[in-house]
Amino acid sequence: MSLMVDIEKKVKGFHLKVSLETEGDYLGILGASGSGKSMTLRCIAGIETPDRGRIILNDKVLFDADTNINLMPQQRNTGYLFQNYALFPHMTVEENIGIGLRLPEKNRNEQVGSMMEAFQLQGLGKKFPGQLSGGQQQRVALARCLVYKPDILMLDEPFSALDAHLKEQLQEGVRKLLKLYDGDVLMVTHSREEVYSFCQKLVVFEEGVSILYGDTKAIFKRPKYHAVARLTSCKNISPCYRVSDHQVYAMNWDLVLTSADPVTSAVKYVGVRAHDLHLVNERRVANRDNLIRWNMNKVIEDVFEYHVYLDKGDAGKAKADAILLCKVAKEKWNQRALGEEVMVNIPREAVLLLE
Amino acid sequence: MSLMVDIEKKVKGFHLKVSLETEGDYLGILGASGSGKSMTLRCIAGIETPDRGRIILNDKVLFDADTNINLMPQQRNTGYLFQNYALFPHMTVEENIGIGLRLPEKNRNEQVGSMMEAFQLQGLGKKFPGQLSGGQQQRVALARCLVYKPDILMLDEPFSALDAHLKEQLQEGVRKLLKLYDGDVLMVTHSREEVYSFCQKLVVFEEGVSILYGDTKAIFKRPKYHAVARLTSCKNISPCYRVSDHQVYAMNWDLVLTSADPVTSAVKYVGVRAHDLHLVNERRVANRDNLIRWNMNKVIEDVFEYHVYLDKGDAGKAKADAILLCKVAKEKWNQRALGEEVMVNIPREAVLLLE
Amino acid sequence: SQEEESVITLAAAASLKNCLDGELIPMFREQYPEIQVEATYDSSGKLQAQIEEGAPINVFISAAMKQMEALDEKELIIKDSIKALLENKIVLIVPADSDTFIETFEEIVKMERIAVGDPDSVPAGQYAKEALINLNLWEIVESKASLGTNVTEVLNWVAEGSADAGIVYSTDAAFTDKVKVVAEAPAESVAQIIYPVGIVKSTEGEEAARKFIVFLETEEAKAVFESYGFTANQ
Amino acid sequence: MQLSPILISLKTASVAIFFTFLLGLFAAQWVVKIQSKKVKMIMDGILTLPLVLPPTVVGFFLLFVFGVNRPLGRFLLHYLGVRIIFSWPATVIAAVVVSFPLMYRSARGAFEQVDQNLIMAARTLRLSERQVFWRILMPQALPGVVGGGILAFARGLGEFGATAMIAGNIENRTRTLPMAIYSEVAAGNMDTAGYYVIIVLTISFLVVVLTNYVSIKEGNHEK
Amino acid sequence: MQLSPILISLKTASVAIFFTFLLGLFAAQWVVKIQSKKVKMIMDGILTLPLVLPPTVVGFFLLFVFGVNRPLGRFLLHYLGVRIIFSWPATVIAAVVVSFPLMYRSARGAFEQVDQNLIMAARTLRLSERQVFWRILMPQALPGVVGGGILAFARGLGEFGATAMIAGNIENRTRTLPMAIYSEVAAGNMDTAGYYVIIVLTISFLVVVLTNYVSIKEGNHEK
Ligand SMILES: Nc1ncnc2c1ncn2[C@@H]1O[C@H](COP(=O)(O)OP(=O)(O)OP(=O)(O)O)[C@@H](O)[C@H]1O
Ligand SMILES: Nc1ncnc2c1ncn2[C@@H]1O[C@H](COP(=O)(O)OP(=O)(O)OP(=O)(O)O)[C@@H](O)[C@H]1O
Ligand code: MOO
Ligand SMILES: [Mg+2]
Ligand SMILES: [Mg+2]
Repeated sequence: MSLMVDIEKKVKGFHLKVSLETEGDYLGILGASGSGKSMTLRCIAGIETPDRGRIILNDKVLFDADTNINLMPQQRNTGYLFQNYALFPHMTVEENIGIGLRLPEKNRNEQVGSMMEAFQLQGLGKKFPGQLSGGQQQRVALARCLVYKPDILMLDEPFSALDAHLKEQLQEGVRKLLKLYDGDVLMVTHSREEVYSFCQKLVVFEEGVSILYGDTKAIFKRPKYHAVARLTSCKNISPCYRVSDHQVYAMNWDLVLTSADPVTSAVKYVGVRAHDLHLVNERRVANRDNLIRWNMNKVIEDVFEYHVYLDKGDAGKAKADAILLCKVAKEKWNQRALGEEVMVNIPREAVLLLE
Repeated sequence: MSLMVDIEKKVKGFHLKVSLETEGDYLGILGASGSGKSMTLRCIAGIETPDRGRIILNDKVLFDADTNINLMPQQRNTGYLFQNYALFPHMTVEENIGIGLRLPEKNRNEQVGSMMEAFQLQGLGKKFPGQLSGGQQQRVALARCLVYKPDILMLDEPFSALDAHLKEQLQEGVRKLLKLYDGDVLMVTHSREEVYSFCQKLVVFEEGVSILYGDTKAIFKRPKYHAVARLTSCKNISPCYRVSDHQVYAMNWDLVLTSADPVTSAVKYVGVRAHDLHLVNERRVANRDNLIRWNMNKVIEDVFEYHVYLDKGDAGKAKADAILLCKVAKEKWNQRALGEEVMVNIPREAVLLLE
Repeated sequence: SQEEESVITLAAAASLKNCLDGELIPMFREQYPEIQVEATYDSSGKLQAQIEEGAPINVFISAAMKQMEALDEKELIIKDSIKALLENKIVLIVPADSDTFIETFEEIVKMERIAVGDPDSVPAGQYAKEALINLNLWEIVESKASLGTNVTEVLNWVAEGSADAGIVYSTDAAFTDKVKVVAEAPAESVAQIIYPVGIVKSTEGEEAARKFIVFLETEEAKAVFESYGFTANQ
Repeated sequence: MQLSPILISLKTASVAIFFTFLLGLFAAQWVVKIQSKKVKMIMDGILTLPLVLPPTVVGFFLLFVFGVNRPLGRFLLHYLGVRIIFSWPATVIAAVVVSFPLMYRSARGAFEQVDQNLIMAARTLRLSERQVFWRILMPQALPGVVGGGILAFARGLGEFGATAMIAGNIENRTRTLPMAIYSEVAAGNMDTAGYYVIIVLTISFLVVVLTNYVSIKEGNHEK
Repeated sequence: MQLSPILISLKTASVAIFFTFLLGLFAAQWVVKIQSKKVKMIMDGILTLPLVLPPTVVGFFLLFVFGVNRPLGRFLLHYLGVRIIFSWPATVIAAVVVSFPLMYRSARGAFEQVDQNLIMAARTLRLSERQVFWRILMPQALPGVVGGGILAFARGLGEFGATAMIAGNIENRTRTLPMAIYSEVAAGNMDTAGYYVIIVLTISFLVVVLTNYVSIKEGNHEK
């Protein structure tokens, strides 16, 4: 089970340049809106034709510009969940799901039925897509892809239109279904949690170029690039310069931060995730690296945590990018010593050095 | 600024029955997939016609079945963000945004320009929707709605297709833009965080019926219904029966839980949010209510926390619904006394009594 | 006598439809039950083209010699079978309720809107043109004439008052009482208008075709033709 | 070969397509909007009728409508001093009537294929019904509408039977190209007829190509 | 009034619409697929031609194609023993040729309006090109295609000029309704002609209504 993509494609005002590889792992694709994620999937599915390069799936050459190979979408055996679903409006849910199954009617009905069950679509079989809600449509589209057992499954934001409860149920369901077949899975998603829990591997796109590829957890730990840090929702990022082998000066915050990783000359930014700013009690701090005592700028309540915005408090209203965001569990926040000043500590490991 | 909706509508196999009211607050709409959220918005916008009832916006009767009033969509001055965007494929981004602005060209261009800026669409003005990525399309649709300053803005999952970073930026942007105009806002969303931070008021739908309406924070605190608890992502829910005025027996977990609220006869379920299971150290527990010592079933790593599944460990493999999910910050989890057994405590306030 | 069944196809000018379909063919069938007659009616020019292209036609009755001669030149007609069958006349007609008072053929030039068959394609128009040329009126008429693509058009234009006057066959004028005949073309102005009949070559039903032509020349057939406004050729 | 039939035909076909286009579009959108399915079907049947009758028969009907002894014809003649029969406008009327069903039907099919969501979205964006029609429905239905327009233009250019009946065949006035072709063919002047045919074909070919060109340019947003 | 023209016309129109429908559809999808814009426009021009010529002229062309002394006609006669001219199949040929452009153009417009994403989705779902055509493209383009079919049927039913030319006007064999109408009118029998006209109108009306009914039922998933 392997996929190798190394393609280039130019369209008006956009240049796609992607190279990625998987070996049976689930590969997450993360990238800003408009960075070419969907286009990449479309190239693999055979809906768009790259200008150059190669696409190889399980030793089958799907596309090779050099030898002029360009398989029809039908021959590629890829499953592609369109971002806008692309359900057939004139077919019922059942027909949509079963359309390409070349099986005797009875078997087909069985398979379609079990898919409908897996995706909680019971009772909707006779409805037309126009009569379904957004989330129902998405589930039908997902079921339609999966019923074929394609060699590779490409999901373009498969869970984006679902409510929290259903999303978890379906993620669980899809995970189970996916276990039954050992193809590759590519998944475009904007959800950090989804990537983290679904995909062992991750590729990050920036403006058409696949800038980073690797192990998901490793990438979250060391995003390496400014763009990657942002996409994995690192809230606090500042330009910086090198102070010593393990220290940088963060310009926006006027702070020297100590890092676990060595500071190379490529490092231009430093980032800290909001969850990595730990509220501490001065008396009980073991590690005094990156200990900051700043002012509370504002506090916004979320379901289980407070979003605490900190500023240096020195010059009245602080500039927007001079603010540090810190997410604190409610419990912890309520236990803190009251007062305008807040003390936080950033572990060395949480100081992200970015290029 | 007020909206009053009290309508009924039957379509094949679905019965919508909604009543809600706002007074200038932002109203969030939460509901399972297919529960009638979009249909409600469509009724307000005038795209669908209810069978019965009334819709009144700022003292203007938009619809009244009794007096046969049914304003054209054009006369309603509502802004509706379609779930599938409904951009005009034959118009450029600029044209899409400016299409209904009846202003001299110069002013129109200005307004369109400032909208494009607010939604980070610079440089895409001359592109057609078919040339945009999913997220770009969504932003254009959002800009197109907002540029009119409608009396009410109805957003059908406005941020669902955006990457984490852009989502936050746009949420911030929309929040700012919304401050400039004092109309009502209705927002359908599946994101707990979005509802919590955007909407003061919340209405919850279940199978076409608006079952709960009230203050967002209050609803999160006391979801009241099983469905509401699920939609606000309460992970642990079990049927229960009353033991005493402040105690219930949770059947799935074989546990007696003490609650802060009095147990009425309507209570049928009990729920506990995964974040409300606090990891404790036996020696330092003040409150011994709802103290549980269970076995670790499995641990899944998320970005900042571990999802710890607990079971009673008494009978080999526990049944799926006899498991309690507990979300623990990594830091905290790592500090715990190692061992197979985990001790958690559930504050009385966190025991949700549900009907 | 149980003779072999045969079918002949008759192609005739459209103006003959009523008397052939209505009377003569049934009469013929009575006498020769073994011969079936299928008839097609259209403008003579079209029929000519169809015969040239090999349409399976046995008997051709044209509304003018021109078409028959053309076919004969191409040796598509059995030479000795060509006979002048009928004679027709061209007449000047005006709407029945017309209050314009004209009495002679020459007075046609007084009319504002004149309907004539297209001389290029409609035999009646050809004759009308010939007559008018001989009367030195064609140039005047041509400038204000609408040239009908078939006789029916010309007739209806006059019947509806769209044209103030028109030139058609006398047999056509008899179809409707919405037009009245004002005058016949002066005898010296136009050649005899002959409807010739001929047998198309290389067809199987020659014998039956001859029988049919013989029948058309019988006195009883002539009587029928005359009742429709034709003059049987002597 | 003469020039006048060419000019007359061009003039007739252009003016006719103008009316046919508008009438067809409006009839189509009107029928699409009719709620009652029965009324819809009946209207559709009626509007398609001119197509099934041989043009000559349509010509007869028109002759009976506009004839100077018929109410409408008389009215036009006596009160407005307009005599339709045998006049150039008659060629336009014939062409419009005969080509109308083509435009109407094509436009109707095209309109019905347009995504209703877009129409709805336009309404909520406060576009008037007229704007919805011209700025959303029309552009979206463009391929079908253009197709209908081409059909109607071509049909108008080739119209012969009905034209002959009500407009006559008067040189320099109502003799259109098809009429000229017919005359020449019937007279056996195949050469002249051939030239005319080539001209008709060229004109319609140019129009088809031009229209395609324009609508392909218009439609280039769909990749 | 006789029954045979009605039966012949019904038979001719039905058989003709069968061929026209298929030919039109395939021509349309073939042209839609052509990559080169130039070739596309030229093909489009050619396929639309039969519409711009007066049917009589089309008839002449057909006569020249199928004439027994012409290559095709001779081939058919000598090798297959089929003489097209003046036979019933000739009525079908005439109707098909004349109504073809209507079907082709309508279908083309309808196909071009179909959302390309659906086609792509079908391909990734491994539907063969044929299935894509029949199960996705066709149903999606249904309103336009049905519209074209109705146009073509009606046109075939009303076809007269070309039919008269190659099929003749033989009772019980090739005399279709329009031809019967023409003959009766030419013979001055306005009453009989009127009856035939009513019958033509009724048939086409029924067909239009029926087709609408069927396609409305088919299309009832779009609310
Ligand atoms: N046909 C086209 N012509 C020109 N530009 C195009 C075309 N199709 C896509 N683009 C551009 O290519 C870029 C990548 O688009 P793509 O749909 O792959 O983005 P994406 O990464 O999927 O984004 P999203 O997360 O918003 O869906 C976008 O900037 C878009 O504007
Ligand atoms: N035209 C219709 N005919 C029949 N049923 C319909 C029709 N339109 C919608 N429905 C049904 O109405 C219900 C509500 O649909 P709606 O689009 O309002 O859901 P929703 O709450 O917006 O869901 P989602 O979050 O998935 O978008 C669904 O069950 C759907 O199947
Ligand atoms: O049918 Mo004719 O040959 O025009 O009189
Ligand atoms: Mg995308
Ligand atoms: Mg919805």
